[in-house]
Amino acid sequence: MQELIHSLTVAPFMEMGQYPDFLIQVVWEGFVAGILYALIALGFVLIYKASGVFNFAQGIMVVFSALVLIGLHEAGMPAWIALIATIGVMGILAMGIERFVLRKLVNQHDAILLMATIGLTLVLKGAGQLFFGGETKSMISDELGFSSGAYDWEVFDGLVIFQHIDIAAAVIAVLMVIALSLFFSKTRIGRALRAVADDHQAALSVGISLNQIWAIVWFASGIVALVTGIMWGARSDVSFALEIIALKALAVLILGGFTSIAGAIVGGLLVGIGEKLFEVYWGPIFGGGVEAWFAYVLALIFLLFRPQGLFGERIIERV
Amino acid sequence: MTVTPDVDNKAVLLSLENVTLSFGGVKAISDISFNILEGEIRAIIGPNGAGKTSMLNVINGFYHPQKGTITWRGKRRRRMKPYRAAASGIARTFQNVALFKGMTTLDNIMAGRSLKMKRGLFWQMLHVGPAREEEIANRRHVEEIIDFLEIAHIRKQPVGRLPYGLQKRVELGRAMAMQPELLLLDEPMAGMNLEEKEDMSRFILDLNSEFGTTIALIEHDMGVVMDLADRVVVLDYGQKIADGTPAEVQSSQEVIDAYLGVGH
Amino acid sequence: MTESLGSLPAYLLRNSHEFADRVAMRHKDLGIWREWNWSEVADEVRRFSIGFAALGLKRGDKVAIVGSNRPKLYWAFPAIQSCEAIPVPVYADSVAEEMQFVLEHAGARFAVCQDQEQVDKLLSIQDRLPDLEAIVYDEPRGMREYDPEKVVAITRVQELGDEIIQRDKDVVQRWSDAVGELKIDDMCVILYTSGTTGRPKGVMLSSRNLIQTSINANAFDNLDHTEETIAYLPLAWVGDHVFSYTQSLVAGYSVCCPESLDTVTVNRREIAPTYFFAPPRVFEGLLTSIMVNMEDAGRVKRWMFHHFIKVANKSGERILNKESVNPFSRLHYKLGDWFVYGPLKNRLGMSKVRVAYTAGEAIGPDIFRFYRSLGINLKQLYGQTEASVYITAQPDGQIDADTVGTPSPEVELRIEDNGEVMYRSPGVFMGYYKNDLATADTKTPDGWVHTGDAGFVDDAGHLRIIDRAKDVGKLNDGGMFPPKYIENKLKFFPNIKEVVAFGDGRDYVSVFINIDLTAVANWAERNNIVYASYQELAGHPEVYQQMEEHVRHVNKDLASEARVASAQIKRFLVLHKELDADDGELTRTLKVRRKFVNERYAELIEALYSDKTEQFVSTEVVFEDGKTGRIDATVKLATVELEPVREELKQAS
Amino acid sequence: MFYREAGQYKTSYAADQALLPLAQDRYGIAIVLFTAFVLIPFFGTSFFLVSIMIPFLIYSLAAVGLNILTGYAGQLSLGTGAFMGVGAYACYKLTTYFPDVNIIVHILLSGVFSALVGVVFGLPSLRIKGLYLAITTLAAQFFLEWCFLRIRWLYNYNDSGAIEVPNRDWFGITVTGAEASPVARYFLILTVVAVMTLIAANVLRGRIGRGWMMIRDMDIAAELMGIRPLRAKLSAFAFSSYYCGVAGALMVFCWLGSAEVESFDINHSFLILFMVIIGGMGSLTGCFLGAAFIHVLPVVMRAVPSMLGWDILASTVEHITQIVIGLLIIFFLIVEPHGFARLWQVAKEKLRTWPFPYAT
Repeated sequence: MQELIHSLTVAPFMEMGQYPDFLIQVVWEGFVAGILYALIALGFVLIYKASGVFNFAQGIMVVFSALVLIGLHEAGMPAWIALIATIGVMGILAMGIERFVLRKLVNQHDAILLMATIGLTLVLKGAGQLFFGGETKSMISDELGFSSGAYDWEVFDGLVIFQHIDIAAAVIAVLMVIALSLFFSKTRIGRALRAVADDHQAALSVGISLNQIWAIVWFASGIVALVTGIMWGARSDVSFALEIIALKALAVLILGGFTSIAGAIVGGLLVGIGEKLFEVYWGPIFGGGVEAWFAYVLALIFLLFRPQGLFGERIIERV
Repeated sequence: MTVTPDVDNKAVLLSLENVTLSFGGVKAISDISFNILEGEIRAIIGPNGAGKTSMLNVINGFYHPQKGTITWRGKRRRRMKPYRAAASGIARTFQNVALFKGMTTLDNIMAGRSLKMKRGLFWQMLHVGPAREEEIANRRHVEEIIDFLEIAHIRKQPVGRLPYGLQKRVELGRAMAMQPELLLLDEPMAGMNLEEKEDMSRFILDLNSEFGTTIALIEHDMGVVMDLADRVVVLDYGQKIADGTPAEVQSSQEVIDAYLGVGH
Repeated sequence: MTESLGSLPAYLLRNSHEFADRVAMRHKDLGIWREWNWSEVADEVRRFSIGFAALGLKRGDKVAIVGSNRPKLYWAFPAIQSCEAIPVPVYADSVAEEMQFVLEHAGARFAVCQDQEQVDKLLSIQDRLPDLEAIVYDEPRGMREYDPEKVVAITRVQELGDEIIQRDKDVVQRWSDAVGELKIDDMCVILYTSGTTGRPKGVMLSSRNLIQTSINANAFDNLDHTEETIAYLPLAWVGDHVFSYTQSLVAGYSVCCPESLDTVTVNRREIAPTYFFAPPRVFEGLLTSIMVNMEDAGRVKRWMFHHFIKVANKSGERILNKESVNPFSRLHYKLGDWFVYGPLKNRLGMSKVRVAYTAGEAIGPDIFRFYRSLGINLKQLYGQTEASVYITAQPDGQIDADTVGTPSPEVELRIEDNGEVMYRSPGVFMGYYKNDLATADTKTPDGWVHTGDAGFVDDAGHLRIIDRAKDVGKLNDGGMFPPKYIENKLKFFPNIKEVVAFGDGRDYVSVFINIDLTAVANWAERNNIVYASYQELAGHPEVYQQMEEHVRHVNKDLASEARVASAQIKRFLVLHKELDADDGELTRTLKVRRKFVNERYAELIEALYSDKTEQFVSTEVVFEDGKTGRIDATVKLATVELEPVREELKQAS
Repeated sequence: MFYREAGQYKTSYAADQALLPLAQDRYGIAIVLFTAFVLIPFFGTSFFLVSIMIPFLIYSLAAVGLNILTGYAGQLSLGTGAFMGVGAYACYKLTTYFPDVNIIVHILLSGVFSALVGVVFGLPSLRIKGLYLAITTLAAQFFLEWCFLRIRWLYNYNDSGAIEVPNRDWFGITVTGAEASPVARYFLILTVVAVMTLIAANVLRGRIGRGWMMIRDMDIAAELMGIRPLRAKLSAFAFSSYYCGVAGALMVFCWLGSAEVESFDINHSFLILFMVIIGGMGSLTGCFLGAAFIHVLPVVMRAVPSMLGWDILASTVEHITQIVIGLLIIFFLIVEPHGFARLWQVAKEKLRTWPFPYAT
């Protein structure tokens, strides 16, 4: 018993202290994974903020966009053309979703909208497998100009390896967040998007219809999904298993709140780093594989103490 | 602060002393004391935002005042959950009808009998023996309420589709089904036409006289309040500005100011 | 002929032995149908009666019964009758003053009331009712604070009866003996006729009147103890008294009381009566609502409905009358029965109807045929309170929309020279209570009764009623003017609710028309016609245009009949307000008070006989809450071209 | 049209509150039961029993379980698959430890374990509502999946990581395992499903079920009527998970014969959720309609190309099926968010009011 308590409370920290280079490596790995979670969560937040739809299909959109890119390239398109074409596909998808799903479900209950996006998940999953096959594929990272090398950092008598692709992912994520922030604060459409979250009438006065706004946010989160897909695909493979992993973004959202971009990033990093540390230092005690549930259990525990999320306000129930 | 003396030697059912309730620094109710006597119809009036609904929420345990004491049947009441307040005999209706939309009129009123039904899972699963007897006994009680409120023709209709006036009536029925000692009615006649108001007033009076139910109600229609209430307490900006019989309250300068001054 | 028992309570006792376990009465109360079998009813009545006697009820006392169709009120009849006292049912919707007249005239010592509303009404006039000693009530709600000496619950009366039975075992036997000794020729009920003119008259009926009539009526339609019927018409009306009380007692069939008047349709569907009565108005109303509802149905369903109704029109009645119909039509009708008639009857709660009657007024031939074509054995009868209902009725298979049937069993019929129908039967009443003058006017010493209706017997032996005898007038050119005949022809159009015709002593016939709000409003809605009030809708040019078409149609009809060809309608107007019982324009049974209308709208009538095209009128009205006010309106007057009468017809007349 | 209600009156509350107050419904159910208990076992091929009826019934039972929680008590759950898994593993362990005890007892007992697990994961429902709760049930799903994989004791430490169902008899007839005949398994499942559905219907129309619906429709009002939110929600979790657990045990013992962690993955949770959505939230009939639709549609779609003589890859058909189901879900949410059950209800209402468009 004592041994168990020791291995839970003391041993992991001793290990961390003993091999700080390894700790840095673990944190970095977690950080990169966290960025990817954050990006998926960002897609959720965009849509939720503007339309109140809890988009369950965000995960599959990541897979789908990556598959489209690879598929188009395999069909003979040069990488950059394929990328632009994929953006086009995501745009068409966004318009289609707005036209044939959201517009018909306007004013419905949240849960119904959620379930509609679950239906959408099935459609995209089926379509992705139908057109591009169900097997695992590798991302065309070289063709897109990502170098596959690594940057080694000698520190604490050890070696920490930073894959170029991971660094690129971090940089691109940062750029993306900056771009989105600028988009929201500097452009007319962006301001309208922000307004729509608070007040539909106000948004309309800017001269953009609600339908357009929905199409735009879905397109935007489609692009976020594509970027996520490329990064993720470059780090590992493109497969439908990703869809399940993407569900972790839900846990991220709970930590960060459904409407906060900053929250999505902080939550993503928290989950990413937390689960890596937990897996590496505590996982063996439980027999490994704890990554699969860490995010959710963390979210659950968090919910019990702070149901409104990290950045949410306490809600006073009215009768 | 003096508490209004007992009228007609009626026992005090509920008394609030120096109750203060605030949300994040905003005082909804400040230092209010008043009581409700057994068997009376007590009206709580005041301009919008005067803290009337908060008052009811305090009484049935939905909000917990930061200061002050609540005494129920002579016993000082501790911080309690709404379901405990329900069990102790306090029922209520809501300003915006809060019916169970997915259920029929009958089921809604049956829902009001929840506390009267005890049979456990075993009998419920078989739906025979004690569970069924209990169900039937309560159904009978509910039918009497349906008869009382003259809503037999909508017995098996889902409440969501009923006109507003009837929904309010069903909600009263649901509260009646609890056989409460104290019934809190939050604007029972809001949004009703004259005829519906007359019906509702009749039900409230009959309910009070036939079953001796004590009633505390919030109402905007002063005519109705003057006709129904035995005593009236007037709130304004979370403070009590008058308390007494309808006639007394009506002639109080402060009340007149509150109503006219605020431009209500 | 079956040997009859001596009184109605005696039939109750017989049923309690013969049909002890069969259901005598049902009442939908608190959501379910409560049932009483005959022996339970007998027991309830016995306790009620013994208790009532203990309250002081004695031979010859009159007891008012006020309320709607509730078992306890039905039980009050035998309970009172077995004390040799006389029940006097009163229309429950009459206002206090009307009630006062009846109770005062009858000299009621007691009253049995349904609920607080009725008790309050009586208490409000108790100063003027010195004879009234106590009120017995059924529903306890709100009755807590009344004087327990003067206002007693029926349950309390029954407890009193119980206590007496507990103390004295023999009292039950004595009570049964007393019931056995009731005389068949004694008066057993007074029914006040609401009367189109003047004060109500109390029709005294003896046990023999009611029992013999009931035996005959049951035999005529083969009614027995297996029938089910639903009691929803006023207790004080002779029809309900006979259908729901005396015929039920004599045959032993069950009577079902609906939960409330709002739920009659639903309750009728639940019960599915086998024997059913409704005045023409009810059938008209049902048909209108069927048609209105079908308008909202989908295209296919509507097509199917209209198609099969056409089929029913063609062969339905012949099949019902058991005439020969070719197999293809029979099959086609069968299909219609599966898709339309059966479900329709199911919705109407008429799936099991063996015999349905309508009476009181003429029913539109199309309406009448509609129900018959669905396979509902709807028949007409002609009756009066003074005859214990039955004078004539249509035997199965001999149905014609224009007749009211052949004389009922044991009824003799004759037509006076002025066309008035007279009859003599075992059901003929004893006389009007405290009104020998009126009795003498109506009933000849040898037992013939003036019906007051003009009519004739056709070749097939069926009686046809034209109009009230005294209402049939003469136009200045000597032509006959049967107002009701004309009015009814117009009223058969679904968008016309009420018509009043004028012409007696005038140059030509003209009419007031009341539109049917439901039908016209529905039409207006579908044609995007905007209106703010009844008045505006009634005065709408398109409404006038429709009415003119109807009048032309009627004129064509009239022109083809020699005797009434000169009574074509030349001018008409659409009234700006609905004729209303509260304003005294209609009786409580919703018949027009002609004289009153004549006086009230004199200016309008005069205008109809001038060349004016509009006329201003101001009318005093009573609102639902009892307050009065005035309605002002300028009513448009319309003139219609008359149809040419064929020469040969002119000569024939 | 088929509903001829005239003359059906109730003289007692018991009759008025009966599950099937209309005679026509009673005949309908009698016909369904006769078909299920007599016609299908007599005429059904073993392919029909094994590939269609058995999974259909098991999924229906799981859908009933989820519907109790989501449709009746208003608590969205994405962990159905895992709760089914708990039942299956519990049943497996029970047969390992008590091989002599009747298998029926084990199957029914196994639900108790998933009920307990359900209660534990239901605890957050007191503070968490709606979508947030859905995410905590995801935690249950992934945590339990991990347990099924990593706790080797659960599958008796065998190398395959799968649970293998032993042959077990009931009244001398083999009902589980490889040797059990399809008919025997079918009867066992049918009986369990029929009885448990009846019990669910009873509970739902009584005090407990009403409490759930009160919480679902208006939780604040429910609390002010004396319903304890925690108790009501946890009992819904327990009851629901029990059903899922039994369904899971039946799935492994009477259908699949063996199972590993993939049999209870999140896709299963979604599958059952789709059944409930398409079938109709808050309707027991809907559970069966939804299960039939979602399960039978792929079977039919698989059969169609070969019948038409088309040469299409099985995987292609599967993907198309997926798209079709996804589109149908969206279609249903747009056209009739309350699923087949509402369609059935509307149709029934139409038949009752026939020839009129609505009741008068």
